[in-house]
Amino acid sequence: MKAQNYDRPNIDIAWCPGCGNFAILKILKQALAELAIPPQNLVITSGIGQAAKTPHYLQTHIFNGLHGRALPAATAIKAANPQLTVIAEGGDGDMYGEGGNHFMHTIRRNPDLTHLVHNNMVYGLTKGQASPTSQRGLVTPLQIDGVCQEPFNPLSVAIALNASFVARVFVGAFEQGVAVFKAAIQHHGYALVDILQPCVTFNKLNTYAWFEEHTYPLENSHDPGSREQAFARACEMERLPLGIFYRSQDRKVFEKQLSAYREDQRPLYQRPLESTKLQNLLDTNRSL
Amino acid sequence: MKAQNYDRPNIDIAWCPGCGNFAILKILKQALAELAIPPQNLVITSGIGQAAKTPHYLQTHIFNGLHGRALPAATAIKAANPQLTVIAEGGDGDMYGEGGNHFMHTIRRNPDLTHLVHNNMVYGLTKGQASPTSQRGLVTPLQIDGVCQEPFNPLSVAIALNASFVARVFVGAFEQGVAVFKAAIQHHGYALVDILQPCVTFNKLNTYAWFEEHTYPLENSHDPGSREQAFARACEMERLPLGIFYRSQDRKVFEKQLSAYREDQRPLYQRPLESTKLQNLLDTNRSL
Amino acid sequence: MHSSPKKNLPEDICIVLGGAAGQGIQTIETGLTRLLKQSGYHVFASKEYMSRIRGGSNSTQIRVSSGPVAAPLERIDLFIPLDGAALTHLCPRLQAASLVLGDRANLPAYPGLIDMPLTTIAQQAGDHRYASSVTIGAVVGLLGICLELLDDYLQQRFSDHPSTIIAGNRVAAAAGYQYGQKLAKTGTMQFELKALASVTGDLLLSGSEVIGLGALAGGCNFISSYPMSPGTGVLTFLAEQADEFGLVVDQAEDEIAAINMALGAWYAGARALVSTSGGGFALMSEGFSLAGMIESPLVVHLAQRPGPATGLPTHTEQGDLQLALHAGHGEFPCLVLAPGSLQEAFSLTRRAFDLADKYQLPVIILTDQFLLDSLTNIPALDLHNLQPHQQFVETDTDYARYRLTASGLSPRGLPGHGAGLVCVDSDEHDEAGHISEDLVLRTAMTDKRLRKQSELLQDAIAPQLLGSDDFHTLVVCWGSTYHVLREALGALKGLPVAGLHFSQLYPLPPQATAWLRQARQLLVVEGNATGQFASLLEQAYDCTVEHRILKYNGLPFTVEELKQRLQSLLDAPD
Amino acid sequence: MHSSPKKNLPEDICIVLGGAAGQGIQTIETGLTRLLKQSGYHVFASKEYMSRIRGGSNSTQIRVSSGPVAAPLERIDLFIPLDGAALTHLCPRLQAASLVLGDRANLPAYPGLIDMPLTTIAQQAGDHRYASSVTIGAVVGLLGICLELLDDYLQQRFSDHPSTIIAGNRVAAAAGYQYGQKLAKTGTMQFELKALASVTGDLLLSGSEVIGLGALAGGCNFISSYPMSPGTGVLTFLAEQADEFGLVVDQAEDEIAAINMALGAWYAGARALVSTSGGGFALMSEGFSLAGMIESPLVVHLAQRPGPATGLPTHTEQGDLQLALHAGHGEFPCLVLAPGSLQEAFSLTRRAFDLADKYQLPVIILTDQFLLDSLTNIPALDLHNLQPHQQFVETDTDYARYRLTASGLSPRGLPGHGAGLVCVDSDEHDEAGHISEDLVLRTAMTDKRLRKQSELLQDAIAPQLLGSDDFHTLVVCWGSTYHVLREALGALKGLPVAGLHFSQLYPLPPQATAWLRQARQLLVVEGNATGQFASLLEQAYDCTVEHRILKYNGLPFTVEELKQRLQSLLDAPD
Ligand SMILES: Cc1ncc(C[n+]2csc(CCOP(=O)(O)OP(=O)(O)O)c2C)c(N)n1
Ligand SMILES: Cc1ncc(C[n+]2csc(CCOP(=O)(O)OP(=O)(O)O)c2C)c(N)n1
Ligand code: SF4
Ligand code: SF4
Ligand SMILES: [Mg+2]
Ligand SMILES: [Mg+2]
Repeated sequence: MKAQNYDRPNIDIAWCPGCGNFAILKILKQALAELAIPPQNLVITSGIGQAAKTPHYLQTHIFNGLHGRALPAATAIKAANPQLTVIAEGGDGDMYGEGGNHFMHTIRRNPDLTHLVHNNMVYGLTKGQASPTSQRGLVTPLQIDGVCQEPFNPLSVAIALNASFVARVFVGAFEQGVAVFKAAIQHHGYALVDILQPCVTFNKLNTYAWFEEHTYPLENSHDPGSREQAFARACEMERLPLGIFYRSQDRKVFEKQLSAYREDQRPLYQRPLESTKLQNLLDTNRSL
Repeated sequence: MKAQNYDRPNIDIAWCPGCGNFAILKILKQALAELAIPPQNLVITSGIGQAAKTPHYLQTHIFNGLHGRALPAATAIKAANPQLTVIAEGGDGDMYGEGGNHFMHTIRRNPDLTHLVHNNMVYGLTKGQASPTSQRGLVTPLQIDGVCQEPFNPLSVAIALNASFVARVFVGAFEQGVAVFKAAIQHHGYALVDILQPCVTFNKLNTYAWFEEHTYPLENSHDPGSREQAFARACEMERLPLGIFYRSQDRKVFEKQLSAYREDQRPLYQRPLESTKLQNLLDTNRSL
Repeated sequence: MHSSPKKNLPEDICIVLGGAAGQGIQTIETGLTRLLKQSGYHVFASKEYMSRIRGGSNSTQIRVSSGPVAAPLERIDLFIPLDGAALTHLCPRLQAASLVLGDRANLPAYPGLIDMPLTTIAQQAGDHRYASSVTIGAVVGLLGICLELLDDYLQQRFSDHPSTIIAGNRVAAAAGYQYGQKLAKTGTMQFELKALASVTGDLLLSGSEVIGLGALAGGCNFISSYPMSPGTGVLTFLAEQADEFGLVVDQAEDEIAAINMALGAWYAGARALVSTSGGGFALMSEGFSLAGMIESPLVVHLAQRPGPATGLPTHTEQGDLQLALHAGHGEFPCLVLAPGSLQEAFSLTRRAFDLADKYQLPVIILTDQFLLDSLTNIPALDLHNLQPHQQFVETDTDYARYRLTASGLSPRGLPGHGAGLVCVDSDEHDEAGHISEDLVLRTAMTDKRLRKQSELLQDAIAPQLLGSDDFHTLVVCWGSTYHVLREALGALKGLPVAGLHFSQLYPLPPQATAWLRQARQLLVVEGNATGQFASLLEQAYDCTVEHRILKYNGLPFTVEELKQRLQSLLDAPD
Repeated sequence: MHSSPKKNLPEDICIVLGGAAGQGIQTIETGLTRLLKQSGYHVFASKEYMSRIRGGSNSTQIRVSSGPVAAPLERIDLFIPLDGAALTHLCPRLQAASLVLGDRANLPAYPGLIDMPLTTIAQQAGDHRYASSVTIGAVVGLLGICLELLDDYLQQRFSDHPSTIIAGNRVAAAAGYQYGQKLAKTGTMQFELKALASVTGDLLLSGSEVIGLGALAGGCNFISSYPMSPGTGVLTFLAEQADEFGLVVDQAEDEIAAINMALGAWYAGARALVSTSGGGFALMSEGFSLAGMIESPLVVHLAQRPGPATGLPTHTEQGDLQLALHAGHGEFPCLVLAPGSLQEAFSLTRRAFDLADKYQLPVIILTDQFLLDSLTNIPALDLHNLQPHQQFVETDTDYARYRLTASGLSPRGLPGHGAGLVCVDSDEHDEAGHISEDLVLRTAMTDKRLRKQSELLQDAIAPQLLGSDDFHTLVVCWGSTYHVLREALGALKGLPVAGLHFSQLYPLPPQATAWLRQARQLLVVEGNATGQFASLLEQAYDCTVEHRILKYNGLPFTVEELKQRLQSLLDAPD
C-alpha cells in the first residue's frame, strides 16, 4: 500500500503553514501504508485541538469525540470489536491535561491501542495558553509572568505506571518517526508515542531549531527492556532522547482478559442475544 | 498540645470496628499535637468515602467536598490564605481514581499542602469494588474473575512527576506514622503520604497480617535525595518499603509564585478592593 | 397455615426488622421473602439504610399479603428490633396492635416487648452468629409456613459452607421455628393470609435486578460505570452475568470515562449501558451532549438519591428530574423514561435499548433508591420476540453517516462492517461526518437532529389512568410513586378521584391531554421539594396544578400518609 | 470632516472587513475603532470567525455612527475583502450602494471593485506586512479623520518595535490615507457623520473586557478556569491584570478542578470566578451542585457557543439556557443573569459577586460569543461605592456554619478568622456542618436552602420595556439580543409593538407579570432552535407565546432580518 491511499481528496486543512502537524500526518500515512492496514479496518479516535483534527485528514473511520476523551472511546471500541486497529490521537493539552485521568488508567488497563500525542508544549487551538508540557518560563497570554509549574513528563509517568510501550519522536526525524509509529501500532498492548511538534504560531520557545538542538536519538545500546534505565532516560530534561524508551511484551492485554472473548472471538455486534440463557436465569429464580 | 485537644466530643464514628482508619485518626491527632497546630489554623479538605469522613472526627476546619475533588479545593484554600495549614485527605479511590487528574496536576503545581491517602486497596464505602490500587486477582462483587489491571503505584507516579515529598506508611507502625506525618506537614511544598490501611470488611486479601508480611522500613541508608533510587524503591512490589522515599527542598511552591503575594502577605479576604487602580485602568482606556 | 377463612382478619401483614448494618437484616430479608413467596404469599420488601458499612440504624419492611402489593406502609404489624437504636428509631410508628418481638437481653426496656432470646437460642445451636437463622425460623413459624421448606432453603443457602455451619443454622432455625409456632398458638397475632399455588412459581426480584434483566433482554452487552449508590446494584448484577452472557464490564476510573466508553462501544456496534446516580450523571453531562451531537444511541440508568452534591447517599428522592431533562449543553433530542413498577422497570429498560438504537439518541431510565432496593414477586417478565432490533447497516463506499433525511434518521454504519468509512464528530459536521463551519449546513443538521424528537412521539408511552374515568380530581404521579398512589386511591374509594401515572417524561406523551383537560382539580405527587414534574406538566399541557404533594426527607411516601394528604385536599364531590 | 449638514445622507455607516485568519483583520479593527472613537464617532464592532489559527474566512463589521449603536446589520456600506474567500462569503450581502475596496492583485474579478493596491503601497513603504496600516489609513482618509491622530496612534501602537517598523507603518498609513482622501473626493461614498466631542473621552471596550472589569469591581480576586472559547477572553483579561490587582489566576487542569478550586477559594475568603463555555460548564455540573449544598457563593461566567458537544466553537448561540437553569443534581437555589449590553455586562458581573456573597449561592452570568467579541464606546462604567459588600463574620467558639434561620441565610465564617471552626460538607449536614442522616434535619435544611430563593426575589431585576407602554404586541428577548431588538423596533415606529428584555432569567422577576398580561400578542426572539426562554416564560407567567423567532446558524440576529421577521408577524393594529 502507498501513503497516498490514505489521502482524502479536496480537503481544507485547518493547520497553519509550516506546522509540525503536517509532518505527523505524513509519518502516520507512511507507517499505515507500510503496515498495509486497510482504512476499513482502522479507527482513529481523537479529542479537540489542532492535533485532534488529524483523523479528518486521512482515509479512516473516525470517532472525533470530546476534548480529553479519546482514550476511553478508543478502549471501548477495541473492547467491542478487537478486530479493528485502533489509534487515539490528540494534543498535549487534550491527552495530558483534560484527559490526564484517562491517560493513567488506560495505561493500567493496557488495551491494544496506539496513543499518538502531538506534543507542541502549548494549547494551539485556543491560542497559545500553557499546556501541561510547557516549559517553565514560557510566557503566554495567560501565563504572563511565565509558566511556573513543573512540566508534565509523559514518558516518566507512563513508565511509572508500567506502560508496555513508551516512545518519543520528533517530527523533524521522518525515518525514525515512521519506524517508531510502526513499532507502536504493531505492539500488542498500549503504546505511547509522544511526538515533539513545533507550533510555529504560538510556541516561539520550542521551535524546530530548539528541538533539533535539544533532542538526540537514544543509542543503540539502550535496553528498552529495562524499566529503571527507561525511567532514568525519561527524566533527562536538558536534551530529550528520542526513540523507544521501554517495551515489555509480558503485560496482559485488556480486551484479551474480558470474559466476553474467552470462547467467542466475534465482535459484539455479530453476536445474537442469549435468549435461552436469559430464560434459564429467570427459571432459576423461580425456585427456592 | 495533646492529641486529645483534637477530640470532638459525642461523635458517632461511622467506621467498622477494627478498621485501619482509627489508627490513622490517632496518628494524625498525635502528629498535629506534637506540631502544636491549633485547630483554628488547620483546614482539612476531603472527598467522599470512608477515609474522607476522617475530618469530621477531629477538631478542625473542614471542607468535605465532592468525591475525588479534595485537592483542587485544598490548593485554592492555601492560595487564598497561605497562613492556614492545609491537609487533603481521602481514600485510594477518591484520590487516585476519580481524582487522578488532580493528583497529577497538583503535584506539578506543588502547593504547600499535605496529601494523606488512606490506601486500603478497595472501595470501602460503596461496598468492596476494586480501587486503582487493588492487587491483581482480588475478587470483588464487580471484579468477579479478579482484578485484571495493573495496580496503580502512587509513589512511582509521584516521583515521576517530580513531587517534592513522597512517603508511605502502614497504620500498624504508629511511631513511624507520626514521624512521617510530621515531616510531611512540615515539608514546604506538596507532600504525599500513602497510608497502607487494612479494610477489615471488604478486603480479605490485604489484611493486617498481609501488610505486616509485605512491608518493611526503608533502611537508614536510603537517600531520599535521589530520585532514581526513590523510583527504584517505589517499584518494589513483592515487599513494600515504608518511610520517606523522596524529598526535595528546591522545588518552588505554588502559592509563593503567585503575584498576589509578591508584595502583600495578607490573605485575600483581608485586602481592600483596589478602586484607584480600577479607576486608573479605565482612565487609560479613554485615551488613544 | 390457616385454611378456614375467618372474618375481618387482615389479609396483609407488615413486618419490620430494624438493626445496625452488619446485624444480618439483609440475610433475614432475603430468607423471609424467598420463603414467603415460595409458600404462596405475595411479598414486597423495601429498605431504609444508612451510608455506613457497620453500625447505624437500618430497617427493612416486608409486606406479606394475599394479593399483590408493592407500596410501603406506615403501619407495622410485627416489629423485630435487633438493637436499641432500631427501637428508638421506629417506635413512633408502632401502634397498640403492633407486635414487638426482640431479644430482651440486647434491648432497652420496652412495654409490650415479647422476649425472643435470639442470642441464647443461637448460642445453644452453636454460635451467636446463627441469630439470623433463628429470626427467620421464628417468623416462618409464627406465620405457619412448613419447616421443611425452611430447612431446604438453609441447606441451599449455606451449601458452600462447611457442614457444621449448615447444621448449626438448621438447628438454630428449627429452634426459632418452634418459638414462632408457640407464639402463634397464643393468638397474639391474628391474620388471614391466603396462599396461592400460582405465586410459588413467581419470580422474586429486586429493582436493580429487573433493570439488569431488562438490559440483558434489550441486548445490552457492554457496561461501563463508576460505582455510585444507588446505581451500583445494576452494575453488580450485570457483572455477575458477564461470564455467562459474554458481557464486557468495565469499572471506569470516573464517570466521564464511563460515558465516553459507552459511546465508543455503541459506535463499534455494542449495546452499552451506564448506571449512575445524580452526581455521577452531572459529571456525564458533557458526554450526554456528545451522544446528542454524534447521534449515538446510549442508555443511561440514572438512579436518584437525595441531593444536592453528596446528599443522602442511601436514601431516596425524585429530585433529579430537571437534570435528566436538560443535561448537556446545546439542543438535541433525548428520551426520559421512569418506570412505576418492577415489571415496568424491566420492560422500559428493554425497550430503551431498542428506542435508543432506532432513534439514535440517548435514553435515560430514571429510577430511585426506593424502587431499586425494593423486592417483590412477579409472575413473569416479557421475553417474547427476544431479538434486539438492531438498526445498523452494512456500509458501501459512498456511505455518509449523517445523510440528511426527511425523518432526521440516517442509516447507522459500524466501522469494519462494510466498505464505507464511519465518521462521527463532536463538532458540527457535514453529511460524511467531517468537521464543518458551513452555516447553512449548521441549520440543516440542527433541524435534522431535532426532527427525531417528533418522530419519537410515535412511540410515546401513554400515561396510565389509575381508577375510573369519571373523576373530578386527577392526581398525577411519575416513576416509583405508581404503587403508593394506586393503593392510596384504592383506599379512597367512592370519591371522584383518579390517578394518572407517567412513565414517559420526555418528550411528554400527547395522549395525556384529554385526561388533564377533564380534571377539575389537578394534584401532583412527587418525591422532591419543588414539584419539578408539576412545573413541567403546567408548561407542556397548559394546565394548572392546584397542589403539589411533596416529600423530600429521604423516605418514600407511605400509603397511609399519601391517603391522608390526598383526603385533606380533595374537593367535596358535587 | 463634513461639517455642513446635508439632507438624507446616512448618519450611520457599516464597514465590513473580510479575510483569512492571520491577515490582520483584528489589527485593523482595533486601530479603526480606536481612531473613530477618538475622533468623536460612536462605534460598534462585531466579529465572525472560524475555529482555526490561520486561513479560513473571518470578518469584522464596524458600525460608525452619529449616535450610539450596538447591533449588527445585514447592510454593508463599505466592504474591504482581503482575499477571494471573503468576497465569495460576503458578496450575497452586498447591494448596489455598497462600496467594495480591495487589492485587485489578490482578488478574483468582481464588478464594481475599486482597486486599492494594498500590497504595492505597503511594499513601497518597505514591507508587505504594513498592509494593515495601509488599510487603516485608507478608511481613515476616506472618512476624513485627521492624519495626525492616525500618526499618534501608530507611534503608540508600535512603540515597542524597532524604529524602522514604526516609520514603515507610518509611511504606509500615510499613503493609505492619501488613497482614502482621494477616493473621498470622488464622492463615491456619501454620509453625514456627526463627531461629538464627548465621545472622544469614552471608554472603548469589548464584551470580555467589561465582564473582566465587572469582576474586578465586584472584588473578584481569584480566577480558576480552563480555556474554552468564547469564555477565554475574560480569563486572559484578568490574567493581564493579575500583577496590578493582586489576583490569583490559575489555569486549571480541567473544568472540574476549576470549579472546585473556586469553591475552595470562596471558603477561604476569596471572591472567585470561573469562566467557561457550555461544554466546560457541563463538566462543572456536579461542582455547581456542591455550591448549592455547602451554600457557597460562586460566580460562573458561562459564555455560550453553538452546541451540542464541541459544536461551532467560535460562533454564537443562546442554546445553553436550560442547562444554566438546571445544572447540578438535586434542588438548590441559584441566580442566572444575562446582560443585554456591554454596560449591563459590567454592572451585572459586579453585582453577581455581591449577590452570590449575600445569598450564599452560585450565580451564572450568561453571555455568548457575539456579546463577548463585540466592542463599543461607553461613556462610563459605574464605579461608585466601590466596596465589596463582604458578608462574612468573625466566628466565636460556638459558631455553626448552617444555623437554621428564618431567612435561610446563616452567617458565613472563614477558616482562620475568629475562634470558631468552619465546617462545610457535601453530605446533608447538621447546623455545625457535620455529616448527618437525621431525616427531620434533612427536611429542615432543604427548606432552609430553598428559602433563599424567595429572599432572592427581593433583589430581582425587572425586565426593561423597549418602546412605549401602549403596545398590543410584546416582543420578549433576553441576554445579548437587547440591542438588535431595540433597533429593529425603532425601525417599526408607529406600530403598537414594544419589546421586553429580561436580564434576570432565574428566578424570573415578578415585575414582568403586568406587561405580559397586557400583551394581546406575545412573541419571543432568541438565538436557539427550540425557544427555550419562550417555554420558560409560558410556564412561569402562565402566558402563551404565539410565535418564536429563532436563529441558530451560529450568527447573531441582524437588525434588518429581525425587523422583517417581526413585520411579517405583527397583528394589524386595530
Ligand atoms: C471541555 C472542553 N474544555 C475546553 C475546550 C477548549 N479547547 C479546545 S482545544 C483545547 C486545547 C488544545 O490544546 P492541545 O490539546 O495541546 O492541542 P493543540 O491545539 O495544541 O494541537 C482547549 C482547551 C473544549 N473544547 N472542551
Ligand atoms: C461522583 C461520585 N461518584 C461516585 C461516588 C460514590 N462513591 C463514594 S465513596 C466511593 C469510593 C470510596 O473508595 P475510597 O475512596 O477508596 O474510600 P474508602 O471508602 O475505601 O475509604 C465512591 C465510588 C460519589 N460519591 N461521587
Ligand atoms: S496553532 Fe500551532 S499547532 Fe496549531 S496548526 Fe498552527 S502552528 Fe500548528
Ligand atoms: S468498610 Fe473497610 S475501610 Fe470502611 S470503615 Fe469498614 S473496614 Fe474501614
Ligand atoms: Mg498542544
Ligand atoms: Mg479505599
